Amino acid sequence: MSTELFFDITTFVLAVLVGFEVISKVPATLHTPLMSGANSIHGVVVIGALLVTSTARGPLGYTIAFFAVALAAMNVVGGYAVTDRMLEMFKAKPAARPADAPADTSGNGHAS
Amino acid sequence: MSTELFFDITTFVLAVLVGFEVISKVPATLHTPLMSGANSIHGVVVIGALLVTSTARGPLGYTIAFFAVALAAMNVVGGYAVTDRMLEMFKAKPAARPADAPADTSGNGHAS
Amino acid sequence: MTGTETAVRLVFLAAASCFVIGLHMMNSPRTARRGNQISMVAMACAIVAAVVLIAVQGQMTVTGWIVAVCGFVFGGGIGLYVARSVKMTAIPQLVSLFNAVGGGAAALLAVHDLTTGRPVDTTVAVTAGLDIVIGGVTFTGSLIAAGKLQGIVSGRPATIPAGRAVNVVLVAAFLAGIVWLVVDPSNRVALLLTCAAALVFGVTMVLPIGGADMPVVISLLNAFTGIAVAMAGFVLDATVLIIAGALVGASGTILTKLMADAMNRSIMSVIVGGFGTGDSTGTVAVAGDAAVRTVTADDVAIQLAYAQRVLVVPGYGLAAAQAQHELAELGTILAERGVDVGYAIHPVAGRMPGHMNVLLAEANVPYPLLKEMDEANPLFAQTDVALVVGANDVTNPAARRPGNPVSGMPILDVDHAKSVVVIKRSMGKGYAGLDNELYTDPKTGMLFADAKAGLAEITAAVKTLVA
Amino acid sequence: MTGTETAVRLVFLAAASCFVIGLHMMNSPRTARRGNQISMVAMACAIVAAVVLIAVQGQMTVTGWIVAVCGFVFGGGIGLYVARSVKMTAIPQLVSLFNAVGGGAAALLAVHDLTTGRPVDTTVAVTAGLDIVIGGVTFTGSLIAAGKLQGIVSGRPATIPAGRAVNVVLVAAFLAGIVWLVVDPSNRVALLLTCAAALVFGVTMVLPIGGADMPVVISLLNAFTGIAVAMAGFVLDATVLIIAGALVGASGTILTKLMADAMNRSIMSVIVGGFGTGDSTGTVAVAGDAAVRTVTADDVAIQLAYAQRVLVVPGYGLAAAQAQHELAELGTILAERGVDVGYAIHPVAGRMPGHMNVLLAEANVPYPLLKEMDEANPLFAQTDVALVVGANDVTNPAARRPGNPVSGMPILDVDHAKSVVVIKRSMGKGYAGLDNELYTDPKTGMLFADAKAGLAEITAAVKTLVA
Ligand SMILES: NC(=O)c1ccc[n+]([C@@H]2O[C@H](COP(=O)([O-])OP(=O)(O)OC[C@H]3O[C@@H](n4cnc5c(N)ncnc54)[C@H](OP(=O)(O)O)[C@@H]3O)[C@@H](O)[C@H]2O)c1
Ligand SMILES: NC(=O)c1ccc[n+]([C@@H]2O[C@H](COP(=O)([O-])OP(=O)(O)OC[C@H]3O[C@@H](n4cnc5c(N)ncnc54)[C@H](OP(=O)(O)O)[C@@H]3O)[C@@H](O)[C@H]2O)c1
Repeated sequence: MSTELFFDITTFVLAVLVGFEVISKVPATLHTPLMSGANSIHGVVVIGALLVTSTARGPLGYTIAFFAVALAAMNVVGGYAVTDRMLEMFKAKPAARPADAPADTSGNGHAS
Repeated sequence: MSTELFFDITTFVLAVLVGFEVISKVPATLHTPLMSGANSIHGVVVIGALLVTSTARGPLGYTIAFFAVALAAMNVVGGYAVTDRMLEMFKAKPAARPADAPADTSGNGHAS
Repeated sequence: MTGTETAVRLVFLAAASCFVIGLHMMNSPRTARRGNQISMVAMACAIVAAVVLIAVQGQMTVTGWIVAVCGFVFGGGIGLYVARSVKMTAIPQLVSLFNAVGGGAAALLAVHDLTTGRPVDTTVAVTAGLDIVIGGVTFTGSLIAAGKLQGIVSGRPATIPAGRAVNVVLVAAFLAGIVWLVVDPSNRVALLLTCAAALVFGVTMVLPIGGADMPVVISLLNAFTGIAVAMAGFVLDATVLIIAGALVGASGTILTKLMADAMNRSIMSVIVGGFGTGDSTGTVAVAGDAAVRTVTADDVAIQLAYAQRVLVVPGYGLAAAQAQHELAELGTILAERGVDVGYAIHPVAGRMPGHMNVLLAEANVPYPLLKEMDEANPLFAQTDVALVVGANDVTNPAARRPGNPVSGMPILDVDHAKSVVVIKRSMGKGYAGLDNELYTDPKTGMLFADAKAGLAEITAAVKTLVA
Repeated sequence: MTGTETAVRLVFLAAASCFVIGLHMMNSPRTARRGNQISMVAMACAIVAAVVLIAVQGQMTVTGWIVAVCGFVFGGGIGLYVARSVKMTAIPQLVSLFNAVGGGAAALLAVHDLTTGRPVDTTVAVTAGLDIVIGGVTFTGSLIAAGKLQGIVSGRPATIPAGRAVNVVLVAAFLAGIVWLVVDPSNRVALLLTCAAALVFGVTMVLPIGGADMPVVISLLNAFTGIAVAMAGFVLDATVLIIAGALVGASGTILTKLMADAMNRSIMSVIVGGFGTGDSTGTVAVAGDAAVRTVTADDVAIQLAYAQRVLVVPGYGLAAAQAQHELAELGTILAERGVDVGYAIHPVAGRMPGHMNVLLAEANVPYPLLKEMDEANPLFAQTDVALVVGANDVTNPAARRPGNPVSGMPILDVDHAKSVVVIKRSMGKGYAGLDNELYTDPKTGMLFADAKAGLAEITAAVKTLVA
């Protein structure tokens, strides 16, 4: 086995271990944002696409490179944007619509 | 920077991340066993000591190698043994000493 | 390594660490947004570093630069536009779409590597083959999953004739393709065989799974994409791809398990498929069941308007009917009358985790009115009317008994309320395909209507009461 | 890499992964023991693989083999013997001892590398220097910590004259040593300077810290050893040392923080020292305080024998007096009389987490009688006698008020019991150095005695009652 391959395998195994450990007990509301966040991270494939483009030659090569970059860019840009949008709703917005507030402040008051 | 050094740094960083993530909310009773367990793991230094012994030459070299191996072996053997001993007490022993049991089974019965 | 290369690689390593930190922070609602932002900034730095590296290496042709820039602007632009403009409720299918393109990009990298004609060693051939297969399966599989959620592809589990046999043949085909590629990496037929088998397998794998299981499937395919990207990292010897890909592969797997657990399924049973049929739009049983008490919108309006406390229990039907705005309006009117209105949110109500939160947030329901299950359950005993809107399984008392598909799932204690009103179209079953004895409870009144129409009627009726 | 080397390296990688899995499993009591065993087996495999590698490489001289075998048998034998024979209560100092030898071994590896006379590059010189410093500090620091806990070194925080200045000089010395080693790696004076400064610094760092803070210090030094081992891995280019060392370094840091949190301290305040003085053996105040009601062993015996429920609250004094067997005997006798005896265990009672559990397990107190704090607190209201044995801070109602060193620490609600008996030697303060108003509570009787003697007297008195 070449040293590079061993290096790559070691890196892979350690990253898998990190991945297994990094997710702990997550509230169900965060499942979708977390999935989307992980989704954006594999958008890192855009770096691979750029590297490939730098070695691309000829029409076939450029075509493949173009689609690789475009798809990867869509993944990475869209992924982060949509995750951020989802996570916006976790800002507690206590005074968001004061018109609705009475129902809240009256809390347990009305209870039987 | 040499490729080996970069490899070593990558490995180090990833292992640090694993280490940070692997400990989660641990009950206080497990703190000491966990410390002792981690202690045994750094007994892996015994492998380093053996590697060093294989390159040792001359009285100084052998002396250092001897102490390195001996200290490291003490760490690794003693560490695992004592951790295991500590963890024995986590076996639930419901019928350990039946003589004492009445106090337990009478549970809430006596309460005012 | 040259100085630039060293610097760039260290940036990559730092970025990878930030991805981990970002994911870690996304475990808790308080830090989640910040975590995603850290990850985003790290990604931007890594991309810039990659561009610098490529510029310094000077291998990129002018055409290459043009292709790269056009590709990035084109793909990134579409991604950004869609991410900004899509409705909140369509987010799961969007994530699936981004999965598809990520997997597709990863597969293309391997295809490119095998078609340049450079000598390819065994490791590269093997990982390229795996990359193409996993990436290809993810590409079509995710597109089908997105289509099912969007309603383009039928949500019903489609039975493929001789499905099992077809799948076995496809798996054999892409495995043979990988072996062939290892033996003769430049063989175009081998490459086409592998690609084709993987792409078709993605379709036949996801098609037989019910639409309701799609969130779990999407999460699983997300993990697949991670692995495909890691394989691409092996092919290109790019450490940052290996780390980030493996990270997503592993964390995605854990997340898939958590999601399946939360809805009381196992990953295996999801993939084997067949369950989740209740998601179909057809009505299963007819309304005129003897023991059922039906009510009219006017009855309900009076009940609600003179209640002291109302707890709304939204479910999948609310999302299906897109009735969140009508619900929010009703809530506001009742609150203005002094009724204490709250929303009891079951963690797996709807078809994706957090579905109800997203939905109600979109309709601007004030966040403090949303009660998590643990908080809501004790309140039911003091609730005058529990208004169940298109929810079924999450209210089914059968979950308290063993021996049925929802056994053991924690439910909302709707049956503890003083009276219950259920708005749904029929006596149709929910996701788990079970009858719900709540509907035959004497204190329950059934309002058979589409959620949107039903709520609008009630609101109108309440308004006349006030006037 | 040759075939053997590849195989051995893969074994190392698998072993490192098993260390992670083992640690993960040690997070929960149910799987902890299995986790440690997995880690142990993995370590054994890694050591065997290393031996195979060395044998195949054929570099080891015959003398080398003899040295290695003798060293291993000698060190391993001592380690095994001590681990098996030491008393449960002495385990923290033993862990500290194993820390010391681990750190020492790591430092020796670097010393060896610098003394072989081979050319040494900058990376090796830097990491070797760091290895020596961190390993050296850990070596002496851990020995002092062990000595403090064992009572060989005074537990009192020793004030070193001009301590701060001394520490600054020492740090400057070892930093200079590292720089010198980078410039001239084979310089023996530089090596000696670095070693000496590090070893002395270990002493001056730990000596001023009170004995009671030692568990936190030991945990911190444990993390240090991990880093030292990782540095040794850089020096020897041994990946398995880097991974395992970094793993311990990071997880040890998190664990140190958890431990400090559990006892309401910050890591910084521990290192700065000065707190934790209450651990001293001297008596601080005298017994004859006006408001205090003293009782005799006979009084206590009657109270206990005719109680329906007794909750024992053990604390550091029980460990200090080694009175666990006497306590267990008293418990058994009372239980035989039909008294409902339980033990309320505060999570940080004693001087190490789980101290009381270890102690009472050693005395064979049945596990189900041990009540965790959350379980015990509601019981006090129905308890006739709360018997406090050498506990102080964990019962101090001052914790419920802000503005003092124990503020915010959850305590055992001993003051809710119908009556309280406290066995301690004097009105002396506990770890946090606070007066305890529980002692002046009218329903509290103080039995001023060493815990061992006091308990024995009470037991004897109960026996005469029974006879
Ligand atoms: N949240 C997640 O992450 C997730 C993901 C996958 C699966 N699941 C599963 O999905 C279920 C969720 O429970 P749930 O109570 O929310 O939903 P449910 O049990 O699936 O029931 C939904 C009900 O809504 C009614 N409905 C459908 N369209 C409607 C419309 N337009 N107007 C009014 N009513 C309509 C249906 O009855 P009619 O046909 O009679 O109208 C149906 O019984 C659980 O079993 C959960 O395990 C959840
Ligand atoms: N558990 C841990 O991990 C850990 C680690 C470090 C620090 N701490 C801290 O240690 C404290 C533990 O509280 P604690 O209530 O167990 O102990 P404590 O507050 O330290 O009090 C111990 C008491 O035992 C008495 N004592 C000492 N020797 C005795 C003997 N031979 N016979 C009878 N009594 C004796 C002392 O009073 P006299 O001198 O009057 O006899 C002293 O007041 C907490 O503040 C905690 O934060 C805990």
